[in-house]
Amino acid sequence: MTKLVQYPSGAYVLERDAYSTPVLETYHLGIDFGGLSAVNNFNIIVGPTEISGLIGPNGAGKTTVFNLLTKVYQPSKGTILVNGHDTSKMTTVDVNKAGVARTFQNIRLFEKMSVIDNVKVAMNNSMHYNPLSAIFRTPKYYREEKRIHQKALELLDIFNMSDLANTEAGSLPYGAQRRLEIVRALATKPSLLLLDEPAAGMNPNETKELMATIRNIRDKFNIAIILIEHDMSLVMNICEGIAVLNYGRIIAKGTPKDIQNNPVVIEAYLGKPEKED
Amino acid sequence: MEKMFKKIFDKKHISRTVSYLIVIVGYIIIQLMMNTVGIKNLFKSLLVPTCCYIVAALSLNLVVGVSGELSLGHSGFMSVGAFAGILVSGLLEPYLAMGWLRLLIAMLVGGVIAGIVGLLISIPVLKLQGDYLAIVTLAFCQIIKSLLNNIYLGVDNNGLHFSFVQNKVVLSNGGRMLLSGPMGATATTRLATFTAGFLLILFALLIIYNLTYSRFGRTIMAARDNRIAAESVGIHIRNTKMLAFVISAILAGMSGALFGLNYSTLQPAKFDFNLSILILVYVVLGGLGNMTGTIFATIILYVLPELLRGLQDYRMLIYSMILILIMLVTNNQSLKEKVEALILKIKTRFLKKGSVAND
Amino acid sequence: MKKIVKMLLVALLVITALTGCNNGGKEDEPKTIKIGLSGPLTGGAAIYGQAVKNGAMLALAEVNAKGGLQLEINMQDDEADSTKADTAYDELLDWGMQVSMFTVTSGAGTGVAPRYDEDHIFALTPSGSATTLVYSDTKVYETTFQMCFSDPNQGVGSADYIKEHNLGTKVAIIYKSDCVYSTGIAQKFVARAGEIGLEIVFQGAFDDSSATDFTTQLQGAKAAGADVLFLPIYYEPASSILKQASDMGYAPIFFGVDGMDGILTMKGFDTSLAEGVYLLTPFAADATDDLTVHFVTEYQKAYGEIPNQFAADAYDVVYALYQALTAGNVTYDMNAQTIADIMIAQFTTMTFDGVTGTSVTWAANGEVSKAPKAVVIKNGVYVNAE
Amino acid sequence: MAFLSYLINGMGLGSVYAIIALGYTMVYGIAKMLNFAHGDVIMIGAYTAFYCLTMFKLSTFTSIIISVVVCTILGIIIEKFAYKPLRKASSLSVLITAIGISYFLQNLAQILFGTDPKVFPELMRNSTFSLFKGQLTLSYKTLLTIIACILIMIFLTIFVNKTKTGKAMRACSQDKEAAQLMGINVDNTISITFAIGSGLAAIAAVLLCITYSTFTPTLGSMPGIKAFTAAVFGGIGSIPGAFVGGLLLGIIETLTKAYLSTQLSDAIVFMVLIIVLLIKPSGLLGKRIHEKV
Repeated sequence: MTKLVQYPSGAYVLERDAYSTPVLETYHLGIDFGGLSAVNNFNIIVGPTEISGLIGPNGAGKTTVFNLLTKVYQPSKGTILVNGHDTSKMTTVDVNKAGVARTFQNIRLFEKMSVIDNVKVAMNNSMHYNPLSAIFRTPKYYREEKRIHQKALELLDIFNMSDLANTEAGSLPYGAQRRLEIVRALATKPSLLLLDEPAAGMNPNETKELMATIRNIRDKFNIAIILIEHDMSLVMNICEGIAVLNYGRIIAKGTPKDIQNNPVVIEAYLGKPEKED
Repeated sequence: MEKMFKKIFDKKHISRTVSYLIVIVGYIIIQLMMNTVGIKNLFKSLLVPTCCYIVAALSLNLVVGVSGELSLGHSGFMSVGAFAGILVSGLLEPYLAMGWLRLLIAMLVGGVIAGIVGLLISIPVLKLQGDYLAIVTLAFCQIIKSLLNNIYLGVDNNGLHFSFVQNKVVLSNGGRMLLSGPMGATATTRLATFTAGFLLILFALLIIYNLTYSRFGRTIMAARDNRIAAESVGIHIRNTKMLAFVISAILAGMSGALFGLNYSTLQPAKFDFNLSILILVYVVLGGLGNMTGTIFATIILYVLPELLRGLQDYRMLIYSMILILIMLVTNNQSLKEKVEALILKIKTRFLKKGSVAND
Repeated sequence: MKKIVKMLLVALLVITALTGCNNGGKEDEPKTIKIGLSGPLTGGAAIYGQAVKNGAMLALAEVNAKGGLQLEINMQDDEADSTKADTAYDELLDWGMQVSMFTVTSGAGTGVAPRYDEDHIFALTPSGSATTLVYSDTKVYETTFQMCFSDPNQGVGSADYIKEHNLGTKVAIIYKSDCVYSTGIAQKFVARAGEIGLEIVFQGAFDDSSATDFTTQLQGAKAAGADVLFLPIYYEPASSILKQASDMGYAPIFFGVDGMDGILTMKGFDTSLAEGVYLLTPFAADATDDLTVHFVTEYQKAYGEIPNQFAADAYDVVYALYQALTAGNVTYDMNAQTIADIMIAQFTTMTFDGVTGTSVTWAANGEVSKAPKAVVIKNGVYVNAE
Repeated sequence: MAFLSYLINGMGLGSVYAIIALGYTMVYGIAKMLNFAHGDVIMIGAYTAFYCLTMFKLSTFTSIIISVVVCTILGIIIEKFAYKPLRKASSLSVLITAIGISYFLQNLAQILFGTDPKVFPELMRNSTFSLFKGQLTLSYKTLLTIIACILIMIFLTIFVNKTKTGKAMRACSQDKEAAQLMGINVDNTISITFAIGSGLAAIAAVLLCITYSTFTPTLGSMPGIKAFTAAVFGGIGSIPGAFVGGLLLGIIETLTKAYLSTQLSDAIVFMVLIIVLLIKPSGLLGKRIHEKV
């Protein structure tokens, strides 16, 4: 079903994305922590509608890659382009404005705020009224608040969460918290969504549901998604391109099929064959 | 109409409605009493300071409770507001006879100047986090006190005369010293009234609530709850916190101006670290982010010891114990559970007895 | 909602409990003249407050024993702080004060002076020596008077004394910059020194937050070669200065003013350090006139120590008030404002003889005409320096 | 010559700051909390020594030992009852609690001992000597303070680097969980740190009192805040940093008083704190720590 084409640089993208600007390009990306190189020479290109997976054993540096892409860490070397724009001078906030949104491995919601307020926070940058307008409650304030309220409800509705709108985010069940984090990320209108272990702690049914949701998101919002995941069935099912990371380096890239049969990957995950029992 | 009524009393806004109500009802009762039975001078003299402390505590709660940053320098902003207000009122005195208008202008100017100082301070302060941020606000408070301690300002027919560190101001006949260094302002015309204090509380509540229930309030709280997540959804943490910090400084400045114009003499040393802590205690006891609680806490903790002057020696001791206990109970799970169980026990016993009595 | 109603009710109860006592319920016929007083009973200036209290109570007992007009004194603690003095003033108003002994310290008095003036209540301070207690830059407070000589007088008097008696040629000053009293005297001293040709080689200041470490100032004075160190400050920091000066082997002639009084009674202070210290005071306990002998013996009997000038001033204040109240035919039921008018008329015309001076008169602005005297500490007691 | 004597006095003052700063820096290094009550432990130390000397007429040495013991116990008690339950709480809550403790001690002392200043008994009499033909007079007290500070520094550096407990402390300061896994009793280690810091506070108290001669219940608050500034200046968590920071701050303060203005010295000291925090938040000798996400 999926077919990759090769760029002149050597990187692969989906055929359908081949003629549009990639949403993400990284070249020789790397970071050192006190001399230890956690990520090194990380090169990927992601097309505007691709669902790709980033896998690798624990401690391979997957989350560090996300932190580099969102500028939580400043890269020691290399370049990141988002929609063709260089992000070297950007902060986390700027990167989000440029179109990258993410979730976190250990859920980071605004726990003491309601579900809908969590979403509204993410929509903040698309609201236009100033503090004076808020303090003196001008018509503009009411207009904007009403508009954003409507939009937030609509977005929650897509994920069947509109009836939870006024619940405190911290008191939601685990699965709903994960979903809310995705909704919140989507509320910033990203062109690239980074999901850090979205299926962690979910049962098989929930995971199945999640898969449908992720596909749904791509189709509905027309965006690219990169996900970090340990659940291989999920990765192999929905990802169109996969990169495997070990010791901070990409050891394999390709379609799910390529990866499944790649001996290097198998070795990284299971160790050298002769050491097996 | 019904919709409006619903909105006022719905769950989300009930605490807001209650705080407005308390302030208004309290004002009406006290006014009525003043005009009918009369109240003690001692109590009367506490009215304006109480209002000032309430506003100061409310504004500090915006920073500590809503924004989640510990500021130990709140008295610094009150100080700036107070002396700016006293200066403005003193300068306008020969030209503007209407006391209330002078007071209003003084409070506005006090607020604006404190806001500007707050803005300038927030630039370095908000680069830091946690303990370091707290200690730097404390440092700024000390610096403000030190600087005000060294300003000598007088006015006479030839205009303003200013000197720094040493009093070199020489005034011609009929001149007045507005600020005399560590001795501060002397012979200020007292303009502050209880009504002004009441209106200032309403104004502070209006600003704080309206800000909290707006996109700015949401981002401020988001930045408090999870800094990294907030950044990841495009919230500029520093700008957000700065807004809370500056608005808080403005309100503190206004309360300071009112405070300053309530006494004929005021020294910069009055606005010391102790005052910051006092206000912090009101905020913590009232509940972080809880404005109604802050109003109650301030009234109880400030007015009661003043009225029972025998308690005054023990006031700070009691405050500090309250501070420690509240922090321990609210932050330690096992202690929290124990206390909750105890409250439940008392409640059930109390209720049982009550129902028996009713039978 | 119920909770809120409950809370409101409690608040209401509290408020009602604290009001209405002012004009409700006619009390019995008053049988005393109520005299208010506020001063530091705790804190760093407590010795002054205690001395004033002792002196006043001694005089009160004597006056009341005469069987004439009966007086009553209510003393509130103000910790020598202007805001606390403000509250103390309100407390005294609620008590029904008719005449006042004002405040003990200048700092506290400066804040309430305009209130005495506005409310038109007569106040005579025993020891608040700053001019700000009797007039401001723009107006004279009609109802406030002083029993002690004023700060300018002390500054001028000290400079003159040092010059006339040739105590030294190079003078250094250490003063407390956040104290009206201290800066007031220091400024006048410097101005007077300029007029009479006394060389001032060093001026050091400190404030409340730096009132423990004086080594830098002392070193400055020493480096400037000062042989007289003028200390227009209270006894508490002065004791530290004497100590720290001795530690660094600096021994100029120390010259204090009335605030230095009390240093000998300071607990734990090594009085040998104060040996040879000069100070200005209107009162010398070793004087031999009848009044002083009577006062000192009675005071010693009552409190077991030799009175200082604060006690003496307070003793005089009560007698002066008594003299004026009697002469003005003041009755118990008069209100404070009526009494104030009578007292102002009395004080601006009468002459008073007390332990701190004879033929004392007052100017219309409230300042007293008294000449400060210098004493020197020898063997732990004040000795007339003349 | 005046400059030299200011400099030496500044070093004396700085040595006291350094000893107090040690308490801050060690506790901050391990418990990651600002022990605001440290200054008030100093005050308790001063009162203990004072009453031992005056009321019980004990010898100087015994008094100091008792004072050290009292402060050590006090430090441990404070840690056990107020800070330990908050090990997992936000830094805001811990700091507010610490401020609460500070005020509690200060006000308790005001009620127990009164607000009137106490005069500390003379421990060293006529203790000056002259150098350069009498041009430079120094007091033994200043020298004693500086020497005491240097000795404490040497002792602590050896303690932290060579002993088992010291090594445990360093391990805890880097990673508490890892240290626990390696069999280190983290709670005990934190208690020991508090104990050492508080014991040093008692020594600082005596040194403060013999130089200033009078003291009140607020004795510790200003030196406390300034010593914290010194600890930050030198780099929090670093023992030599506390020494360097303390000395520099003491010298800056004294020279400001001498050549600029007494009234502005506080402003300048705090300015130093702010500038250091902004330009080099890790201090002169501190290390930078990465935030985990």
